[in-house]
Amino acid sequence: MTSAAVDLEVVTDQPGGTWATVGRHMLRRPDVILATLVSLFFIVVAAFPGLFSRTDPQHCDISVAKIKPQGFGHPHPFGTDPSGCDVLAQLAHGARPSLLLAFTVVGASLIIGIALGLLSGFYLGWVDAVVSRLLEVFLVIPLLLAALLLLSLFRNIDAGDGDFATIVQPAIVLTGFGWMGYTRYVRAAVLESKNLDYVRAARALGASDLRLMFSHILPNAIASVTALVPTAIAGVISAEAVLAFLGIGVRPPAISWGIMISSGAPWFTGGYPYLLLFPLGCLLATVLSFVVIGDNLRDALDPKLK
Amino acid sequence: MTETLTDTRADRAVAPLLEVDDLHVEFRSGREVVSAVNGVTFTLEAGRTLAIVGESGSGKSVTAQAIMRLLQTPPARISGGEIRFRGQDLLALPEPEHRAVCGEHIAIVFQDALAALNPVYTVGFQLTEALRSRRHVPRSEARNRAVDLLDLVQVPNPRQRIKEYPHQFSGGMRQRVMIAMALALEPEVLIADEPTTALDVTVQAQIMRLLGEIQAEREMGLILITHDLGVVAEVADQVNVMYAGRMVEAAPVEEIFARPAHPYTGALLRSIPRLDQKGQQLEAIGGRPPELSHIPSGCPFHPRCPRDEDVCRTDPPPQLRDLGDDRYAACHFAEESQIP
Amino acid sequence: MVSYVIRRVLLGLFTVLLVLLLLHLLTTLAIQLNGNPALAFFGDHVPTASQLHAVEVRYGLGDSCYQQPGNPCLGPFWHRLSEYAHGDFGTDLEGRPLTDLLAQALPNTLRLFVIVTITWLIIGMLLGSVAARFRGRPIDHSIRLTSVLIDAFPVFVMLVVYRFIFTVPLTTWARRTFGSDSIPALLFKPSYSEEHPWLTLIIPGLLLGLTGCAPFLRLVRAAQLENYNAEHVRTARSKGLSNAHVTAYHIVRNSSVPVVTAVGFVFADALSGAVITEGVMNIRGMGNLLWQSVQKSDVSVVVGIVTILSVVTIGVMLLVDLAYAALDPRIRLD
Amino acid sequence: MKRGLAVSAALAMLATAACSSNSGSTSEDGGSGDTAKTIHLALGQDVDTLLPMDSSVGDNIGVLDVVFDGLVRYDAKTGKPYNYVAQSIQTKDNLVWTIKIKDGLTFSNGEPVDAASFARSWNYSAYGPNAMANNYYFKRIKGYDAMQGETDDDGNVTVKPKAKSLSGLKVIDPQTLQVTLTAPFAGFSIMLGYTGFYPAAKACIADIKACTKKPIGNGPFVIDNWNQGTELTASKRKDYKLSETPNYDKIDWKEYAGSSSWPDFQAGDLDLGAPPPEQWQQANSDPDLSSRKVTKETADLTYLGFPLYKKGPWDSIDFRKAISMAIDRQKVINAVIPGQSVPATSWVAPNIPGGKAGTCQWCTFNPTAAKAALAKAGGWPAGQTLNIYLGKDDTSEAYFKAIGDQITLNLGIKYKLIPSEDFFAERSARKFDGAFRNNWFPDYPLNENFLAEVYASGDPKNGNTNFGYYDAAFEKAIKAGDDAPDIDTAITKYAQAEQVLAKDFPTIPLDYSNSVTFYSDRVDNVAINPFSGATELRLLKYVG
Repeated sequence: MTSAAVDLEVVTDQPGGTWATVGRHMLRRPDVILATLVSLFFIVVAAFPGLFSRTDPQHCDISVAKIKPQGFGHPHPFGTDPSGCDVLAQLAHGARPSLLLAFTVVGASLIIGIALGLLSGFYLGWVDAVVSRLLEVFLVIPLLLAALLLLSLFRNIDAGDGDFATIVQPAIVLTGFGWMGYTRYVRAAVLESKNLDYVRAARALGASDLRLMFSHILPNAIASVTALVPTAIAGVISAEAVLAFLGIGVRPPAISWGIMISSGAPWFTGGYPYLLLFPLGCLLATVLSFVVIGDNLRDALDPKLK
Repeated sequence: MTETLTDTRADRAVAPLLEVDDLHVEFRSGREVVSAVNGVTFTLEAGRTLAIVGESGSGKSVTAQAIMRLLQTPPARISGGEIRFRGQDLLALPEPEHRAVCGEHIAIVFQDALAALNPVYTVGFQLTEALRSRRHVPRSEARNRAVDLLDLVQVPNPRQRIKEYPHQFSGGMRQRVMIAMALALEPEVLIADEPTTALDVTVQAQIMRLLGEIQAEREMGLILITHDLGVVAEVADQVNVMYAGRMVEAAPVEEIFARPAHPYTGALLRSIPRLDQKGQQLEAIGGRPPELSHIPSGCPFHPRCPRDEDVCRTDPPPQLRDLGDDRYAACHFAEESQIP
Repeated sequence: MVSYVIRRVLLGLFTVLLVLLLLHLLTTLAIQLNGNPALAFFGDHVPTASQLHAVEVRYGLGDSCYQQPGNPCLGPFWHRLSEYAHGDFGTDLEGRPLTDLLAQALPNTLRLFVIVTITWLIIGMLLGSVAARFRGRPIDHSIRLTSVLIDAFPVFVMLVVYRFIFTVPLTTWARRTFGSDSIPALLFKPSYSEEHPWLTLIIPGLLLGLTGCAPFLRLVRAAQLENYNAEHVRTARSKGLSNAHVTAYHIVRNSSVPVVTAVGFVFADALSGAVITEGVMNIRGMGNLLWQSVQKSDVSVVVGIVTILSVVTIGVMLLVDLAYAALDPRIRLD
Repeated sequence: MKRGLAVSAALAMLATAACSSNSGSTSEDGGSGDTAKTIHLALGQDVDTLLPMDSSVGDNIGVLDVVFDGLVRYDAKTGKPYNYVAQSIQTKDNLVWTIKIKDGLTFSNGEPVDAASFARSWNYSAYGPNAMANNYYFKRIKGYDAMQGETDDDGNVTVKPKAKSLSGLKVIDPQTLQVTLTAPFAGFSIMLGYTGFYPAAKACIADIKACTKKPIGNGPFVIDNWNQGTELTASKRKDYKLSETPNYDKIDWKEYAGSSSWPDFQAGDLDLGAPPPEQWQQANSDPDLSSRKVTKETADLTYLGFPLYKKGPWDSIDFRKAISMAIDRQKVINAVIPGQSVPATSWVAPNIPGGKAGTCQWCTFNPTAAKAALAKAGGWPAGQTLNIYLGKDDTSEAYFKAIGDQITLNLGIKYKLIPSEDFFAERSARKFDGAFRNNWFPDYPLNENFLAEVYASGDPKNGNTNFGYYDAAFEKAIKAGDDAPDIDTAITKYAQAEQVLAKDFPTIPLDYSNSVTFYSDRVDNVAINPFSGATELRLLKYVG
């Protein structure tokens, strides 16, 4: 284990510089630049769908159903779906629930994970025992199985139509069963860096537990955890599609990429491939760009694996 | 030309055991090329111990690894020179043939035994691994050989200890296992790359004495790589001092201690406690070893050299000069004897 | 070692108890909120109060606490626990004992998992080692990129596309050329068949395994990279051992340790993948059974299956830890 | 070697559990090998019982049609009932019915098919605590009420049922059964072909649990084995005496849990199949496939209901007219379920005795009239969305999304679909606050079944359960139909009840489903039963 400890010291000995060097290192690679551009593009689409399509995604006229893509300049550039709704409008308005769900879930899981990981790693004793039992209970029921269970059991609770309301149920469930990875990671990092010399030195100088945790142990635990974030976001985005297939993800009338993919998949086999390819393309592009960023972030932070 | 290595006893006496001739090793990272070893030459005879001394970053370990072809070849590249084992240039050998030499004729012992031994295999397995996979020695015979090897390196209760794992051994014991492992195929040359650096002083002495005994008993050639001149005194016959990838001085061990010809060697001697010179103020060498990526012009030692004349800076790096009595030094003022 | 196993088993039982309690509270709350599954029994027809009550009793939901939201209904919980203790896992809404349902569903899901795990190990180890071996070269990037793409690909898309586009032409071609009962013909059969469970599960298992192998592949690559630079590998090379020997004994063997732990985590996620795979490919397995019973709010089956799945998961996690200790002697199971 | 032990143990555990013998009873080798002519069919997975008394919805009716023979069967072309097991069914006053049963018929276990076997089955269904799905069919027979227990509103039993059998049933002699109804009802003989009226063997009632899995029937086929959830096999009875038995020997049903069986049909594993909506266009454009297709309009009505029991725009007739005329039924069908339905313009299916298309004047697409009607009804409060409740099913969700889009497009009313598994529970608990989907699949071919069962309640205060609808004229017309001396006058009286509905316009008929079946080249003479929509398995011919 010694080599890992040595590297941690290498990373932390220029605390200020870590993110700067990471940033410089990342932006020199062409695939990271491309990935950042793509993810920024989709974040903008999610934030301002109006920019990309003026038609209302829920204005569906059955008489114009199943029109093949006509290209830009025509009323339906990306064609229409079987119930006559405009595909481009759905794509633009579908981005927000998918991305919003991903960011909320990962953000919340991160906060819970770090808090529990830090506490259990730092204090050990009964705190660690409780957290470990909690971990085991939640690990036993995997993420998607829990989502399937909870979202189908509580299917009738209607949380209203606001942006956030449509994703609140899947968000709660995915977070509820998504934090365990971060806790394990942070706990391991805390255990590892807890008895390093610089932490013991700080403790010897009379630093309080809180200061120790937040200014000494957390920064270097954060380093390894943040590398997980982009890949986790990618995971939730594709999980949303699976939930939509099971009918327990984002609720119609709201539209999301997952819903488009799950209803488009059969039509792909029925001779209307664009109904699946457009949303799937968006999803894969977003997921790919987040994962590329995640991988490079991890490589930058963990020189051993460069 | 694939020369086979079926050397008979006869020509063993003719060609020197191991010759390194004008060895150059470069490290390429991105567009930048760094020369870690530029022009190292030395020879090793059977039954003699050659110590290579120098601060970290002087290229001594790289030289050792170049001999064993252990350098990771995307960054590192041997850009010149020859390494002859019994007149046979190892660098020219194709991979399988060179591999036959490793372990069989030349073996190496590393500094940190805990990292160098595989944690998930028993000591017995790692000792007999070479025997079983290369010489297809049956399991029981290999186990006995392992017990003998541990006995040779004075590890108590060997029959029990071969079943245990590296993390169950103390630092000193692990180093003995490393040595035993290196001797498994009775090599003629043993390279010890800072074998005792990770150990405390008392254990250091035991290991050095063990190496000396084994080397004498088996008439092996021993290359001892260290940054600590003190360790070298009892065991080494010949000492070469390296600085910034170059051989700066080479002389028999008594001469090095009595009449250091290169200012760097003198500085090294002054920085270690000497029994024969009591009450002498220990001096640390000023400055830091040069970055290999931008070695100072002229004589690389000149920024830290007490003498530091203009010529040291302007002229190309001095070559090794023969000062008689097998003494050589790479310094413009080597002949003027007694450098302060 | 034995004391460790006993302690872990006890902890596992405690966790299963917690899971059971959690499940009971959730399902009870669901029934209280969603209304009584008994009503679905009558379809379009409107039952009288007595008929409804008769069906409720038949469904084991007779207890009035199911009508008051928020009431934890601990009575039925203890009842179910005592039943479990006596080995009676209750029946589904139609009165079929859970043990029969499981006897039919469990083997299929386990067969699926065997194929999935083999797919992970082969693809994960193979591509992971290749990516590590040629680190930084184009093949390394392409492997990592394709693994990310497959990982992002929702599993149902692959299954739906395979089932509706590829199976029919493939199986008709195979039947014409190799005969209707030949291996290839059965391999590409559009859905699971009871007579040839293993053959018809291979492709679904492969596809499910494919989507799960990306994290696996990354882990193998990282573990092997760590070992490529390890000093003990340099020592092994210095002993003149062949490349193959060094790779097998000193690189793959050491990097298998984290890979085994990965099996524990990814196994739990494969359960959810199974729900979809079994649904699309019409495989009568645990995932499919669970999905059906959740739709019908068939509480005793839901609780029964999730409990058994958690016991299996805990078992696998314990086995993974034991394997971990066996593979790495430094780990001491106190 | 301790080290290897744990690792191999891990894999071994997985392997052994996986290859444990498939302990479910292995069905005989149905498909390959033997020379028996076998038909391969698909079965929906909501089949959970094969007990006729408990089968009211889903595919088990199709299975039981070849395992049991009813007193009466329905003609494949016209849907008219004809006596089959019954020798004769006579009545003078529509109150007391005398049923004579053909002699010498037996169950598959040899027991005689006699009056007692019918009485035994009907009594078992009618007995409340048995909680049989077809229990309510016997409420017209005298003594039914005495067999139901009473329960107070929060569901615990206050009164235990007094009787164990229907007092109105009398076995005159082994082959004659006399039935006395609570009130005269001309259509009683028509009902006797329905699954709930099949006979039951003594052995079946003795061990009901086993009978649910392996029914003892008097039809041409016997159930061999049911590996529930996977496969159901049946083979022909050698000693079957009656005429209607097909030319093949075995039937092999494969169960599908929601996933479509269409690829299996295309691959040749099934003999009958229907494509999902997405594959519809391709299936019809394929020359070979479309040549092996049979379609027939059935009596399966889908209609939109309103919570008349709640205050709101629903109880204004003009609002309901506006909604109805705003929907272009044909266009919705062509887009979502092409060729699988026809627009409905009546409350009773046209191919059912007493049914006539066009009884509803406001069921044709007329956007301008719709807007006018909406205005007359006081318009729709701005900004409020119209909730549409339905069950959880992809096709019906797509269908009602199209309906909702039509309402928004033509009336500007925003809508929201609320699909839920517990649709039936919420509907009978009157929890809806908006329009909701309804479906009626007739139990027997008579217009009365579309009317009385769905709209009659005899409860002027809060009307029938699902809609809260009550009209004295409607109840009177239904009563007149029941009392009519013969079936034809009964039908005209019931039709007058439908006219009352047309005037009140409580619900909006949407479509009657077409049953579409593709068949493989191994079978021929595929006929579809007009009112059940299922393929007539007894007429199916195996051509190998």
